[in-house]
Amino acid sequence: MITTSRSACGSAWGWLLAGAAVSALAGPAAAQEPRHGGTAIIHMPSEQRILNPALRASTGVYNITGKIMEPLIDKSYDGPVGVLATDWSSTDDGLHITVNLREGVNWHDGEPFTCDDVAFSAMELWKPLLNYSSTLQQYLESVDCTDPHTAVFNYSQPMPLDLFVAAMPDLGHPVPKHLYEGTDIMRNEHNTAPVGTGPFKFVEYKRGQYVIAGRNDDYWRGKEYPYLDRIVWRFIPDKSAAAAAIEAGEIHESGFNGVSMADIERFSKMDGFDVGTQGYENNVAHSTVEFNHRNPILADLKVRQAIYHGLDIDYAIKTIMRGYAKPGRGPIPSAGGANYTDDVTTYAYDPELAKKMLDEAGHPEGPDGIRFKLRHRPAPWGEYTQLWAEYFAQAMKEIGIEVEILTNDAPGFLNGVYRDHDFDTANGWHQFRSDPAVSTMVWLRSGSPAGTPWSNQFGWQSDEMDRMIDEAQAELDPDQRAADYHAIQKLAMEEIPVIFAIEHPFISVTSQKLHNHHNTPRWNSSSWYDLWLEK
Amino acid sequence: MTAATTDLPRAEAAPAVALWRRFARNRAALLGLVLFGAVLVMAATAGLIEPTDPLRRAGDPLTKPFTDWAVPLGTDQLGRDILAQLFHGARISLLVGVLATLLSIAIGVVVGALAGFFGGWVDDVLMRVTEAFQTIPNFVLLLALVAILGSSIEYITLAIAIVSWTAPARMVRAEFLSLRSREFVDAARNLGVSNGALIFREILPNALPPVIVYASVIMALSILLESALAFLGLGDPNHASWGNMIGQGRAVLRTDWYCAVIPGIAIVLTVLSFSLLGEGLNDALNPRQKKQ
Amino acid sequence: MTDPVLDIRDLKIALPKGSDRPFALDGLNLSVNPGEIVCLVGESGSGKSLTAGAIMRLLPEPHVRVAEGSIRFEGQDLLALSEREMKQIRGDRIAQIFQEPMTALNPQKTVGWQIDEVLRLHTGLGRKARRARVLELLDLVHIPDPRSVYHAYPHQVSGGQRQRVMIAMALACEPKLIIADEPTTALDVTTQLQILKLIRELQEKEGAGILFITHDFGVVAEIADRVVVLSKGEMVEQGTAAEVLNRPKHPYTRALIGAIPALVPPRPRDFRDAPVVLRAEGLVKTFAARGSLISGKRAPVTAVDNLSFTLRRGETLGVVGESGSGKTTVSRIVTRLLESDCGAVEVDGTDLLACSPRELREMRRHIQMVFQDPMASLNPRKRVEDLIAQGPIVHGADPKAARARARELLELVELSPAAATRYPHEFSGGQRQRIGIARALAMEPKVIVADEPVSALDVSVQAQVLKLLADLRDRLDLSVLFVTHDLRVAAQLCDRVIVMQKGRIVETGVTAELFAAPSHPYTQQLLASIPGRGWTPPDLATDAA
Amino acid sequence: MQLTQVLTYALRRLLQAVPVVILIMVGTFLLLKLAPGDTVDALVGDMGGADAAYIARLRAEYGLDQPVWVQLGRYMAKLIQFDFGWSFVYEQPVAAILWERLGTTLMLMGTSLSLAFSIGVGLGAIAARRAYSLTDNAISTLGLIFYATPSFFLSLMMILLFSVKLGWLPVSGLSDVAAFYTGWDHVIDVVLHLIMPTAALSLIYLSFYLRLMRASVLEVADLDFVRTARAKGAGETRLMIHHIMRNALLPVVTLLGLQFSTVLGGSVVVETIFALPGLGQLAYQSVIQRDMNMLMGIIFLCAIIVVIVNFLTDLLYARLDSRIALK
Repeated sequence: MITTSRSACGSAWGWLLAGAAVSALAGPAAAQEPRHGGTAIIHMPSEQRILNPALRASTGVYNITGKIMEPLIDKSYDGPVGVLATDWSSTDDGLHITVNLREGVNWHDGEPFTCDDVAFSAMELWKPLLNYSSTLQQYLESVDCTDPHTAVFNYSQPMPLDLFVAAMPDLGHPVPKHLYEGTDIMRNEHNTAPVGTGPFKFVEYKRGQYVIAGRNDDYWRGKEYPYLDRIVWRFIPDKSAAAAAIEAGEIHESGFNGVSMADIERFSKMDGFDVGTQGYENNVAHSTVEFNHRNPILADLKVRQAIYHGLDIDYAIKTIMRGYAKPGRGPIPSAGGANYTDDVTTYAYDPELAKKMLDEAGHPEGPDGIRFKLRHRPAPWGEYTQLWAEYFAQAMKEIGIEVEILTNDAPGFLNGVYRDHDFDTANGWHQFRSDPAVSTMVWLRSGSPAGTPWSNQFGWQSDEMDRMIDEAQAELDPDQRAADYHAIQKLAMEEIPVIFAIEHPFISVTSQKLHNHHNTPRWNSSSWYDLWLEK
Repeated sequence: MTAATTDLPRAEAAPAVALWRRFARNRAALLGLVLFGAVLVMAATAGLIEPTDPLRRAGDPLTKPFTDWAVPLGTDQLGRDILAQLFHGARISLLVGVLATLLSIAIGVVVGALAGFFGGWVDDVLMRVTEAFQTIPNFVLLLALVAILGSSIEYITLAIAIVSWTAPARMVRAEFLSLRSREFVDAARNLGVSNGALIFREILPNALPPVIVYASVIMALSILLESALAFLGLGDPNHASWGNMIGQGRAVLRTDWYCAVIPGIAIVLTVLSFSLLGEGLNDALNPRQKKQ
Repeated sequence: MTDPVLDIRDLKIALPKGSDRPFALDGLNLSVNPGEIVCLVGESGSGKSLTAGAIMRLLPEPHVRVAEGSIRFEGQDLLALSEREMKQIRGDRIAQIFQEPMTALNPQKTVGWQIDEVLRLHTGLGRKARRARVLELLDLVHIPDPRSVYHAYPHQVSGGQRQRVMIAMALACEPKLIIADEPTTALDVTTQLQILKLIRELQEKEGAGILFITHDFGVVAEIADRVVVLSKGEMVEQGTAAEVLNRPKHPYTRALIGAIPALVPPRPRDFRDAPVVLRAEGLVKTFAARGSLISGKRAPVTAVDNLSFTLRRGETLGVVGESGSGKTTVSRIVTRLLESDCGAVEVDGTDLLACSPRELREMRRHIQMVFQDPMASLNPRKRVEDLIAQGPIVHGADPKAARARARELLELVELSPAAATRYPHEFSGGQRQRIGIARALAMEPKVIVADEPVSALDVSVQAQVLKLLADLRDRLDLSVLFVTHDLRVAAQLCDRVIVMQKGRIVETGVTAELFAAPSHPYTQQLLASIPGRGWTPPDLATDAA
Repeated sequence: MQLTQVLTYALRRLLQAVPVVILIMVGTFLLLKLAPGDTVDALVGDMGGADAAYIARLRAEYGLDQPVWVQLGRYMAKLIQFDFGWSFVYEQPVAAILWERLGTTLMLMGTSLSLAFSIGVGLGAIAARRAYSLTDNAISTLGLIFYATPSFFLSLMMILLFSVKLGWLPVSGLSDVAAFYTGWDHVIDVVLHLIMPTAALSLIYLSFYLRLMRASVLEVADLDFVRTARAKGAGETRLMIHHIMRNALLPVVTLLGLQFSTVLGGSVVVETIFALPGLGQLAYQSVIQRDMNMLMGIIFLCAIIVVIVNFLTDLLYARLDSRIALK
C-alpha cells in the first residue's frame, strides 16, 4: 500500500510581479473576522453552456460548477485533500484503487451521496463521455461498492495512484445517480441545472447573461459555511467592457486573464484590487510554436533550432505577457513539481546565429531578403496567442523568413492544424493539467488519429520518445517517474518537435472586498466555501 | 426663321468642368475632397515613410507619441511604428474600399440591369435572390463568409463585396425600370440595337450617376466593416490595417489610448470624406432643377 | 371707370447671375379690372409664370427676385407687405389656379380637406358651415355628386374634375383676383373647352378679375377680354382681344399668330395608285395590368381593339384622338416596340410581327420613328453625330462614312454641321426634334412613324418643324404615320385621318372631307372643341419678317 | 383598410415570402457546410480537448457523420414542422434559446430603430427647412460624424465616459443581477442598462434617416401641391405638418423596412461589447461554434421578422399614402 504524501505544487511563484498586491492578501485583510452574507459577482469571458463537470472537463465549467458540484479530491498548497473522498490507497500492482467516501453528505435535493453515485459516474460518464478522462480511464474495468462509502476502482492496466489523485480534482466529479440513471445522459436537464453537494445550490441560468447559485444551508462542512449568500457569474465577452465593469465595482473577480494585459497591469497599480497569478498553479499554460514536420524545410532540426534562436523570448514576455511569464523549458512547466527539470538544452536569442544556421541549412536569403515562406495558423483564443503569432511573424521576418498568418476561428484552426495538417507553423496556448501523463505528453506521443486536437499531428514521430512516454505513464514509483519525465523533457528540448516557448499561469483581478480568495492552487475551480465579502 | 433654328447656343463647358463647378459650390464636399486627398497622399507616400515593413519592430513597445522622433506617433504593443502603420493602413483601407466597392457594384449592376431590363421571370428570380441576401443580416453573413474563406485581405474584400451588392442592384434595377421605357431607349431599339448594347451602351451610362453616389456609401461601409471584423479579431494580421490597429489597440485603450484612437480618427475622417464626397457628387450629378 | 384690381407698373424680375439674361421680366405694365379676363400670352421662357409668382410673392427668392416696379392690388402695394400680411391675402383675396391639376393637389389629403383648408385659413366658419360651403363650391363648379368627391383623394377623380376642384378652391373665399396659370394646358380638348366655359361662367357670376396665363392663341380667342403679349421678358404688345388677334402690330405677335396652323386642310392628293408600304391588320393590345406587389391585379385595359389601316407611299396618315384613345399604342405596335396580342403589321409586304428577333432588327431600318419628347428620346450621354449615325452603324455601315452622312443630314434638317459634336442638352426643343428627324432619316426608311412630334414645342417652333416635315416628305417621297392629339396640326399635314376613341376607330377619311363633314358624333365633338375654332387667324404668313 | 383586405394581403405576402425563405435556408445551410470544421471541433475547442473516439462519438450523436444532403434533408423536414432542432452547443432546443433572446433583441432594435427614425426624421426635417444654413450644416455634419464612427469605437468611448468616469450608467448586461429588483425598479434598471447600447446603435442609423429625410423634404417642398398650399395662404408650419411631412415620410418608411436585418447585423458588435444576450451576439457565436441549427434558427427567425416588418411597413405605407390600396 502506498499512501500519497506528495506536495504537489508547493513551490511558490517567485517571479510574481504583483508580489506587493498578493502579499496584501496575507496581511491585514486576513486578520479580519469573516462576514456572513453578500453576493460575489464573478466575470466569465465566455459563456459556459454545459454545467456538468462530469461531461465537460474545462476550467470555465469548473469555475461555475466547482461551487455546486464537488470532486472526490481537491488540491491545496499542501497537497491533495479529500473532499467527497476521505482517503485513498492503491494495491501494489496498481490495478485496484480504493477510495473511502465521506459520510453524511447529501445532494442538494436531499438524497444521500453514496458509492453508487461514484460508480455510476465513473462508468457512465467519466469513462465514456468525459473528454480527457476517457483516455485516463480507458483501462478502468469496473467500480465496486464494497459498502455505501467505499469505492474500488478496478483497472486492467496499472494506474499510478499519483496520476489518479492528480487527475481527480478535474476529472473526478460524481453526479447524482438517481437523477441520471435511465436518462439520455447527454441531454439530461441537470446538465444545465446542476445538482451537487457543494456549498452553493444552482438557482438560475439566464443564457447569455448570468448564472446564479445560492447558499446551501445543509452543507456538510457545517452551518457556518459558506459565508456568501450568493454567487453570480456574469458573461461579458468583451475584455474592455469587463475591465470597465470591474473598475465600476460591478464585478468582484475576473480570473483566467479575463481582461487585457494592459488593464491587468493598470489594476495592479490601482488601490482596491489584488492582481496576481496565485491560485492558478494547477493551470499553467505554454505559448507554443508548432511545426508541420511534413514540410521538408521544417523537418530539418537545424531550421527549427534557428527559429528558436530567432525568437526573443524575454522581449515577448515583457511586451505580450507584461512579465507574468517565464521562458519554457519543454513539455513540463516549472509548476510540474518533481517531474520538472530545468536541466535542458536552451536556445538563446541570437538572430545572427539563427541567420547563419539557416544559411548552413541551405536556405540563403533571396534577393528580397526572404529565405522561405511559412503559412502560420494562430489559435484563435486569447490575447496572447494573437500577439504571439504576430510577434512570431515579426521576429521571423528579421531572420529572413516570411510568415503569412492565416487567421481562423476555433473550428477552422482545429481542422486546419489537427485534421487537414494544412499549415507550416502554428501557435497555441496549451494547458498543463497538473500531470504530464494526462496533458502535454500527447504533444509528443505519435499515433493519435488525424482530427484529434491538441495531439501530435505534426508529422513528428520518434520511437524513442514514444517508448519513454509509455514507460513513464506506467511507472508506479514516483521518483522513477520523475526521472523518466526529466529525460523526456531533455529529449524534447533537443529535438524541438514543438517549441514550448513560454510558460505562463493565468492572472486574476480581484476586488479587495473579497477575502480568502486564491488560497488554493486551483482556486477558481474550487468550492469557495470559505470566501467572504466585505461590506 | 430658318436661320434662327440653325443658330447654335454658345458651346457649353465640358461636362467634367461643369460637374466640377457644381461640386465646388458645396464647401462640405470640398472638405471631403481635401480629406480624401490626404488619405490618397498617405497611401502614396507610405513607401517613403516606411520602405520595408510597417509591422517590423521599430522601437520600444508602447512608446508615447511625440517622445521619440524615430517613431513620431509612438509604437504599439509589439513596438511597431504607428505612423508607418497609419500610412500603410491607408493603402489597405483604400484597397479594401475601392475593390469591394467595384466588385459589389459590378455584381449589383449586372443583377440589377438584367432584372430591370428584362423584367418578368428574370426579374422575379433575381429579386428573390436579392431579397434573400438582404434578409440575412449582412454582418452575420460577412462573419460566416470570413469563417469560410479565411481572413486574408483578399477574401475579406470579396466577402464585403458579397454582402454589399444588394443595394446597388436594387438601385440599378429601379433606374432600369424607369429608363427602359424612356423614349431614347425605344429610339435605339427602333434603330435595331441589340439588347446587350441597349443595356450597356444606352441605359447603363444613364443609370450610373446614383450608383456612383452610392459607391461612396459602400466605400465607407467597407472600411467600417473591415474595422468591425478586425475588432472581433477576424482581420488580416499580415497587413497594417486601421481596423487591426484599433482591434489591438483597444486592449491598451485605458493605458495607451493613442494606439486605438489615432487609427480610429483616421477611420472617422476617411469615412467622413467618402460621405461628404458622395453628397457633393450627388448634388453635382443630380442638380436640383430650379423651376422658372 | 372702376379702379383696376391689379395694377402692375414697370415690373422687373432679376434672374441669378450666369443666366441667359439678367431680367426674366423687364418692365411689365399690366392692369386687370374687376370682371375682366386679361390673357398674358407668351412662349416658354417668356416670364409669364414668374409674373404670377411675383404677384403672389412666391418667387424662389433669393435666386429670383423682384428688382423694380410695383404691384398694386386694390390700390395696395403687394411688394411692401410683410409675409404675414401676404399670407392673409393669398387664397383669400387673390387665388391661383395651376397648370397640372394632378400634381397641384396634395395626394395624401381628400379633396374636401384641401378646399376646407382655404376656409379654415381665411374664415372663422365652424366645421359644419365650412363643410356646407365646400359642398356648395363643388356644386358651383358642376361636380356631380359633391358628397362623394368631398371624401375622394385627388387620384380618384378625373383630370377635368381635379381642375374643377382647383377652381372651387380658388373661389372659396370669393377672391377679387384669380390668377390662372395655364389651367387647361394639361387637359384634353373637350375637357379644356368645358373648363374654359366654366371659368367664363363663374367669372361672370362672381365678378372677379382674372389674369389668365397661356401660350395658346386658340384659348386666348376663346376667353380673353384683353391680351398682353410677352416675349423673352419684354412686353411687346397689348390691347383688346379683337385687336391683338386679328390686327397684331408687333412682328413677334404677328409671327406667333402666323405660326398657328390654320384649320384648313390641304387639297386632297390622290394615292390610289401608289403602292401600300404599311398595312396593319386586326391589331389588338390588351394591358393585363400586372400591377405592383401592393396594388395587386387590376382589370385589364384594352388599349387597341381590332385596328386595321393601310398607308401608301408618299401618303401621310393621321391618327387623332384624346388621351386614352390608344393612338400612342398604335405607334408603338406598328414599330413593334410593343408586342401586339394578334394581327399583322406588313412593311413592304413583310409581316413585322412574325419576324424573329434577328429578322426584326434587320427590318427596323424600314420603319423609323420620331418621338414626342425630343429631350427624352435622345440619349443625353451621346454626341449628336453618334446619335444620328448609330442606326446605320448598327446595320453595318462604316462608322466614318455614317458620321459624314450624319453631318449631311444635319444640313438637311437645317442644322449647322457644327452641331455634330455637341450633346443633346445643348439644343433647344425644336433643334432636338430636328436631330430626331435626322436620326430617323439616316436609316432611309420606307415609313416614318411620328408620335406627337410637335406637341412639346412652342407654337412658332412647331410651325417650323411641321414645315420641315412636310418639305422632307415631299422631297423624299416619305410615307408618314402621324399620331397627334392636335386637330389643327393634323389638318395641316395629313392626307387622311383616323379618329380613335377608346382603342377603336370611330371614323376615317380624307382630311378635308372629314373636317368639312364629320359623321361620327365624337368627331363632331372633337372638332367643336378646338379652342378658337370660331376665329380664323389672319393670313400673316406671307409678310412675316 | 378593412381587416379582410389586410388578411388577404398578409396571406399573399406570406406566400411570396416562402420561396425566399427556402432559398435563404438552403443557401445558408450549404454555405455553412463549406466552412472548415464543425460544431464538434468548436465544442472540443471549448472543452480544451478530447480524444479521437470521443470526438467520433459526438459526431455520430449529432448526425454530422452523414452526407451534407442528408443533413439538409433532415433539417428541412424538421423545419417544415417548425421544429428548429437541438443546439449541440447549448444542449437545449434551439427554439427555447431563440425565444429567450428574442425579447432582448426586439427591445434593443425596436428602441434603437424608433429613436433613430424619429430623431433622424425630426432633425432631417429641420435641416431641410433651413437648408444650407448653419443649423443644417451642423446637423448634417454631426450625423455624418456619428455615421463615420465605428460602432465599437463609439461604444467604448461611451463606456469610458458614462460608466467609468461619470459613473452614471451601468457598463454592461441587461440588468443588475445582484440587486434583485422587482416591479418598476426592475424596469428602470433595464432601461438604464439599455441606454448606451441603444444610443450606440441608433446613432449610426440616425444619419441614414436624417439624410434621407432631408433630401425627401427638399424634394417634396419643391412639388406643385406645396406651391398650391402656399398660394392658399398656408404658413410654413402648416405646410410642414400637413403637406410636406407625410409625403416626405414615404421613402423613409421604405428604408425602415429594408434596414431591419442590417441593424440586426450591426448589433453583433454592440451586443458583444455591452454583453447583451441578443440574437446578434448569438448569431456570431453560432458562426464561430458552427452551431448550424442555432444559426439556421436565427436566420429563419430573422427572415420571419423581416417579412413581418416589411408587411407592417407596407401597411404603414398604405396608411400614409392614399394612392396605394391593399388588394
